[in-house]
Amino acid sequence: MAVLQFREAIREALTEEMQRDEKIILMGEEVAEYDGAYKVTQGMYKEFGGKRIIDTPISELGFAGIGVGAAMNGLRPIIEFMTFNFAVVGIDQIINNAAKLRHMSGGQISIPIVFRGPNASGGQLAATHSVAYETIYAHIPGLKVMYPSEPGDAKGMLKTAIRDNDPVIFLESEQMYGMKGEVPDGENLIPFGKGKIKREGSDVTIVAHGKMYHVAKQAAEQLAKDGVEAEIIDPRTIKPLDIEMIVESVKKTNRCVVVDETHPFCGFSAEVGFLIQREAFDYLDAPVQRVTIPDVPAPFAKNLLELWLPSPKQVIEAVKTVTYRN
Amino acid sequence: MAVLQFREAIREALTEEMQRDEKIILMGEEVAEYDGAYKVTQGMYKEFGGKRIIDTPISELGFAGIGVGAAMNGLRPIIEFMTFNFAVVGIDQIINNAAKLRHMSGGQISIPIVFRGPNASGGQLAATHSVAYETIYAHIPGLKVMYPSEPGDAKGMLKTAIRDNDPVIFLESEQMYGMKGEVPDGENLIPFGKGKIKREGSDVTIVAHGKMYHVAKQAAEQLAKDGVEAEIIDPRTIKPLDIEMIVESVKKTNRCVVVDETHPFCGFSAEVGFLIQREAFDYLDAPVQRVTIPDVPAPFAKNLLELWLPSPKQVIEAVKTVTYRN
Amino acid sequence: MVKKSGDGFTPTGKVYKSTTLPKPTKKKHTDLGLKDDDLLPLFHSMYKQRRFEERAAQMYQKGKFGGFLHLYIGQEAVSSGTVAALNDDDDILGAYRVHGMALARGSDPGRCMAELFGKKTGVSRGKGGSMHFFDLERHFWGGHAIVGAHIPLAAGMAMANKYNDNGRVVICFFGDGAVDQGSLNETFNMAQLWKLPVIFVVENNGYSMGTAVERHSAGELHKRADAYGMKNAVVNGMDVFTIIEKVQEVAKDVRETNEPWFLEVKTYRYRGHSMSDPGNYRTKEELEEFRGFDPIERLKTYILKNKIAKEEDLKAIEDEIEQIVLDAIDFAEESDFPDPKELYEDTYTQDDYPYHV
Amino acid sequence: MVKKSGDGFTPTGKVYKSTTLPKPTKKKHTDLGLKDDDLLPLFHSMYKQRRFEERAAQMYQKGKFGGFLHLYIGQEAVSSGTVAALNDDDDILGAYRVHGMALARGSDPGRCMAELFGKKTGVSRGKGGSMHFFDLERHFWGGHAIVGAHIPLAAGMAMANKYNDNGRVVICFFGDGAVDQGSLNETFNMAQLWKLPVIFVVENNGYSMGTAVERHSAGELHKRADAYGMKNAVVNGMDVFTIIEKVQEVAKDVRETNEPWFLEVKTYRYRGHSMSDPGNYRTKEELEEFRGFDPIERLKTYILKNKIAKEEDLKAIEDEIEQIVLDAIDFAEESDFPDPKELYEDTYTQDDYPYHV
Ligand SMILES: Cc1ncc(C[n+]2csc(CCOP(=O)(O)OP(=O)(O)O)c2C)c(N)n1
Ligand SMILES: Cc1ncc(C[n+]2csc(CCOP(=O)(O)OP(=O)(O)O)c2C)c(N)n1
Ligand SMILES: [Mg+2]
Ligand SMILES: [Mg+2]
Repeated sequence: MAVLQFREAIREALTEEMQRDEKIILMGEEVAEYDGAYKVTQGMYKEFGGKRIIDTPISELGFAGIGVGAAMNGLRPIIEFMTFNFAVVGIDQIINNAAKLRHMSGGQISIPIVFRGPNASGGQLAATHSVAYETIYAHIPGLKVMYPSEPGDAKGMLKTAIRDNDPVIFLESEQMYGMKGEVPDGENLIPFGKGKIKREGSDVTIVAHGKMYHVAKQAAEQLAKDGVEAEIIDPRTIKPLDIEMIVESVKKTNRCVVVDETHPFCGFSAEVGFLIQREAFDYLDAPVQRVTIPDVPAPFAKNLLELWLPSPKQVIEAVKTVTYRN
Repeated sequence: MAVLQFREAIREALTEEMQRDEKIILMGEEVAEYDGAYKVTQGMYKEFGGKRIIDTPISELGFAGIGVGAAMNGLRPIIEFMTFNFAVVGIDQIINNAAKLRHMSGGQISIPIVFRGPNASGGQLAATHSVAYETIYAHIPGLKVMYPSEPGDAKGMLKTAIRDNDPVIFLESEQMYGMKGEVPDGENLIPFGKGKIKREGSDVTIVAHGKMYHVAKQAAEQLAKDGVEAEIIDPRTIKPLDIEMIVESVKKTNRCVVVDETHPFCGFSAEVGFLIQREAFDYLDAPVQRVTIPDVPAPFAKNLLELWLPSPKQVIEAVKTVTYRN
Repeated sequence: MVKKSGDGFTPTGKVYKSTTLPKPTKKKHTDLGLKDDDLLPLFHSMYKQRRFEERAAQMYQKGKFGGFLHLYIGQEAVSSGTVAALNDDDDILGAYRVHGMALARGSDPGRCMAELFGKKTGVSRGKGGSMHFFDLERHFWGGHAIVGAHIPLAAGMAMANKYNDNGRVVICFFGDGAVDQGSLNETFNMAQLWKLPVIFVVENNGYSMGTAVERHSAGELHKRADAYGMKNAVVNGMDVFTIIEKVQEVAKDVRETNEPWFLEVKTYRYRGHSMSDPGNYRTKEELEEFRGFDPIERLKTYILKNKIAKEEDLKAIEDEIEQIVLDAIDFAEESDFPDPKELYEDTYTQDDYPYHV
Repeated sequence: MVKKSGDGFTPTGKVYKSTTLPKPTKKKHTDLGLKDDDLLPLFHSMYKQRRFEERAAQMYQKGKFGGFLHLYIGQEAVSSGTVAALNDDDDILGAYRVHGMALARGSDPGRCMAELFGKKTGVSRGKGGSMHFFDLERHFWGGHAIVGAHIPLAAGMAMANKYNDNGRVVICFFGDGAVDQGSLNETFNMAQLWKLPVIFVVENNGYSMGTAVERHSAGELHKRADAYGMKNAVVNGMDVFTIIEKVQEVAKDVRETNEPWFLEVKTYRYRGHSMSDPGNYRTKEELEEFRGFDPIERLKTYILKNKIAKEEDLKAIEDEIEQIVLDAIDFAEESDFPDPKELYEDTYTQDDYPYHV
C-alpha cells in the first residue's frame, strides 16, 4: 500500500493505462508541455510524447468533439477539462454527441472516452468557477458519472473508466489534489455503481461523495463524541448509483442525510432522497434531509464562501433533525 | 374570453408587450421574414420591422450572448430558440452569463431577458431533438423557469416573464402550439411561483406541468370512472416552485404522483418527491411515485417513442400504486 | 441582391439568385480517369437518390412515417461525385439531409426506407430516422442534426486516422447555415494546427432554412478557411464531373500532406427545407433557373451526346431504379417495428447497465 | 521559432520571441491631439496600475486574500491608451486580467483593492474578486473569466447602443487564448452582418497560459476578421501613443459607420499567467527583451526628452501613487467583509425571491 497524493493516484492510473493500451491519448489545455495546470499530468508528455499527450487551444467545444470523433474511430481519448466549469461551452458535444450517438446509430457506434478534470469549488474563484456539475451530467442518459473522494478510489475508478467502452464523466477536485491516501498496490479496478461504506454506524446514514465525503467524515467524528454513530456511504459512482447499498443502510438506521456540493433544486440530493422514500418508505423514521450548497451562485468573499459551502456543522444539524435531537 | 391556439396566445403576449414597451426586441432563427419556424411570430416582422424582430444566423451561443449583452445595456430581449435542444450549444451564455453576472457584479447588472421556444419531444425527431430541459435550467440559481400547459396560462405567464427584470427560461411545446384554450380578455398577469389546482380531488395529488398536464388530465378522467378523484396541480412555474400548494394538497390527499417529461435521475420529479417527503412526511400514506420518460435517449421509431413518452396508463398505474389498489 | 436596411439589423429584402455558380470543369470524363463504363453507374447513383426521395416524400405525405424529412433533390452531383472520387474506406459524415449520401455510398435502399419508417431493419435500427442514417460498414458516419456539431467529430476521426497512419481521409459535409456555428472555427483551427487529414465541405445551397446565405453569413464562405491558412476553393456543385475532379485533387493533396481543406460547393435544393416549408423566401424564377442546371439531366445529356449509351439504356436504368425503390418501400412496409425491449438497447455498450427509474 | 513535430499534433518546441512588435507610431503627442498637460496624467494612469498590482501581489503572498490573481504588468499602455482615446461613456469590457483597465478608467484604487480582499466595499461588493471587477458608473463592464464568453456580450451591448442611437462605442478586450473560442467567430459574423458599433481587441501577449500563440492558433490572429470582411489592424501595444492613435482612429470610424473593427495589439506580460505560474515556457532573454520595451519607461523617457516635465515631477507622481496604493490597502484591510445576509443578495432583482433549500 503506497501513500499517494490524489493527483499522483490519478497520474498513476493514467500512466499505467497508457502504457497498457496505445490507443489511449490524452488531450486538454496545458496537459503536455506545461505538465498540467494542476500538475496531474506531470511528466507524461515526456514519457508519451506529443502524439499521445496533446495540448489544445481554449476550444472546449472543439476538442471535446474531436475527442468524441477520435473515440468513434478507434482511439480511446481522455479529455481533460482544466475545470468542469469550462466544459459548459463544450457541453453540447457531451450531451448530444457522446451520450446519444450510440443510440441514434442503433448501436453501431461506440464511444470509449473519459472526460475528466476538477469539479465544484476550487476556493475563492467566484460564481462561474465553482459549480459542481455531477447533477447535470447524471441527468443525461448515455453517460456514466464518477467522483472519487480518496486517492485509492480515484486510481481504481479511473482505470475502470478508461477501460470502459462508454463515455464517462470523471470528476476530481482541485482542492483534493494534494490530499494523501493509501492506494492499493497492483491492479484494483473499482466497478461502476458500487458504493462503499466508509464508516459503519447504526444511528443515521450519511450519503456523501467527492469532497463532501470529508465533510461528512468530520461531522461523523464529532457526532460520535455525542454518541451518535453515523454510517457514511460514499456512492463513488454517481450514475449508475448504488441505491441498493444506500437503501440497505437506511433500512438499518432508519434515517438519512445527503451531503452534496451541487445546488439543491433538482440536485443529486433530491434524487437520493426521492429514491429512499420510494424504496424504504416503511423504514424511515424521519424525512430524509439534505445539506447542499445553497440556491445561489458562489460568492467570492471568503466569509460568504464559507457560508456557502456545506460544513460539518450543517451536517450535524441535519443529523440532529433526523434523529429528533433538536 | 377568447378561444385561442397556444401559439396565438404566445403571439398576443409578445405583441402586446412589444407595443407597450419599445425596449423589447425579439431575436432568433427564422423569427422575422419566415414568420417563425412554428409560426409563433407570424406577422410580427411586418408589424415591428427589422429593428425589433431580428433573424439570426444559426449561432445559438453568439445570439444568446448578444441578447444578454443587450439586456445588460438597457434593452429587453426575447430570444427564441428554434427548440431548446439547440440552446445546448449556447447554454454557457445562460448558465454562466445570464444567471451569474448580476451576482458577480455585486448587483450592478440586471438582465431582463426571456429565452423561449419549444422544449421536450416534438414527435419522432430522435434523441438530440427530444429532451425536456427544465430540470437543468431549474438546477441553476439565477434563472426563473416557466412552462405553461394551456393557452390562457401561456399568455399571462409570458407577460410576467417579459416584464421581469431577471432572466427567465420560458418553455413551450411544439406539440401544443395548435392546442386551443380560453384566454382571459384584458391583462391577466400570472405571477412567478404560483401553481394552479386544475382539478380538485381528494384521493391523490398529481403534479404535472406543460405537456404532461394533459397526460395527467386524461388519467384523472379515467380514474374518476373508477371512483378515484385526483387533484391535479400544475405548478406552471418550475422555479421558484409553488411547493406550498403541493404540500397543502398532499396533506389532504396523503398521496402523490409526479408526472414529468424530463429524465428521472436528478429530474424535476425527484425534487418534488424529495420536498414532499421532507415537508409532509407525516401526512404521506404511501411513497411519492413518479412517471417520467425513461433513463434512455428518445428513439425514433413510433412504437418505441410511444413507449418512451409518459402515458395516462402509466399515471393510472402509479396512482394505483400509491392508493394500494394494485 | 440583398438590400441593406437602414435601421434594422439583419440585411433584408427578397433575394434573387442567392448563389452564383462557378464554371463547371471543361474536362471530359476520360480526363478524370473515368472509363465509359463508369458513367452509367454514376447516372444510376444520382437517379436512385432522386427517385428514392420522390417516393419517400409520397410515403411521408401518405402518413407512412413521421418526423422531419429533408430532401436532397437537386444536390445529387455532390454525393455521387464525392463517392466516385474517394476510396471506399474513406470516412464520410453529413448533416441531416443525408439520404442521398448514404445511397450514393451504397447503403441498401430497403434499409434506408425502413429507417424512414422507423423499422428495426433500418440502417440505424429505427433509432435514428431520416436525420440519422448511419452505415459504418460503408464508412458512412451519419446523419447529424445539431447544426455544426459533427464538424469536430470529423476532425477527431481524422485524428484517429492519422494516428493509425491508415491513409484514410475524412470528408465532412454541412450546409451553409452550419458555417455560422463556432464549432466550425474551433475545429478549423485545430485541424490546421494539428495537420489533420480531413476535407470540410459546405454545400452552399443558398439558404439556411428560409434565410438566404447573404442574410446569415458575412463574407464569402470559403474565406472562413483563409483565417487559418487552410487551403480552400469554390466549386460548381451541379456538375458531377466538377465534383469528381475537385474531390480527387483535394483528397490526393490531403493524403499526401495530412493538411485539411475547405471546399465551398455551390448547389441548390429544389424542395423546401423540410416537408412543411412552402419556400416563400425565393422566387419561382430562381428555382426554375437552377432546375435548368439539373445534375442528372446534365449527365444524361453528356452521355447521349458523347454516345456512351443510348436513350433506352438510360431508360432501362430508370426502370430498374423504379423497381428498386418500390421494393424498398415494400421492404420497409413489411419490416417489423423494433421490439419494445430495444428501447433499452444501444445506449450503453454495457449489456447489464442498471437503468434508473 | 516553433518546431513542427513529425508525429505529434500540436506544434512543439521552446518558443523564442513569441510575438514580434510592429513599429510604434512616429507621431508626437501633439499630433494625436494631446496637450503637454495630458502626459503626466497618462504616466499617472500607467504607473498607478503598475504599483497597485505589485502591491496586490505582495498582499496575495502575505495571504491577505485568496483566489486567482492575474497581473497585467507590462500591458499598461493598452489600458491607459484606450481610456485616453475613448469617451468616458464608451463601454469597456475585459477578460479576467482587468485591474489595470478598471484603474485606468478611474475606478477607486481602494475599492479595487477591497474587491481583491473580498470586502463589501469592493467594486463588486466582494462578490467578484480579482477576475470580476465591475464599475458600471464608469462604463466598465467587467471582468469575465470564462474565456471568450464576454465577446458576444460586447456585441449585444453595441446592439443596444445602436438601437438607442446614443453614439456610444463598445470596446472588448480579450487574450490571444480567447481567439480560439467559437464565440468570437459567431459574434464577428453577427457584428459584421448587423453593423454593430464595437471594437474587438485581442491583447496578444504571446501566451495563453503556458502555450505560445503559434502553438494554439493557426494563422495570424487579426486575419480572423478578414473572413467576415471586418476591418482589422495589428498594433504595437507597448507604446501608449500608438494605442491612442489607433483607438482614436478606429473609434471615429466605428462611430461614423457603425461597423465593427478587430485590433490585434501585440503586448507582453512580465509576470506569470497567475501567481502560481513559474513561466518555464519562455526564455529569460525574451522576458528581458520585452522589459526593454516597457511602456512606462518609454513614456517617461519621452516626457523627459521632450522636456514636458522634470525627473522630480515624475518622482512626485510616483510618490503620490505609492501613497494612493498604501491607502488603498489600508482601506481594504479596514473594510468589513460582507454581511452574511448578502449571500442571498444580488442574484435576482426580485427582493422577495423565495430561494429553495
Ligand atoms: C444548433 C441547431 N440550431 C438550429 C437547428 C434547426 N435547423 C435545422 S436545419 C436548419 C437550417 C440549416 O441550413 P443549412 O445548414 O444551410 O443546411 P440545408 O438545410 O440547406 O441543407 C436549422 C436552423 C438545428 N438543427 N441545430
Ligand atoms: C472556457 C475557459 N477555458 C479555460 C479557462 C482557463 N483559463 C483561464 S485563463 C486561460 C489562458 C488565457 O490566455 P489569454 O486569452 O491569452 O489571456 P492572458 O492570460 O494572456 O491575458 C485559461 C486557459 C477559462 N477560464 N475558460
Ligand atoms: Mg443551406
Ligand atoms: Mg495571452
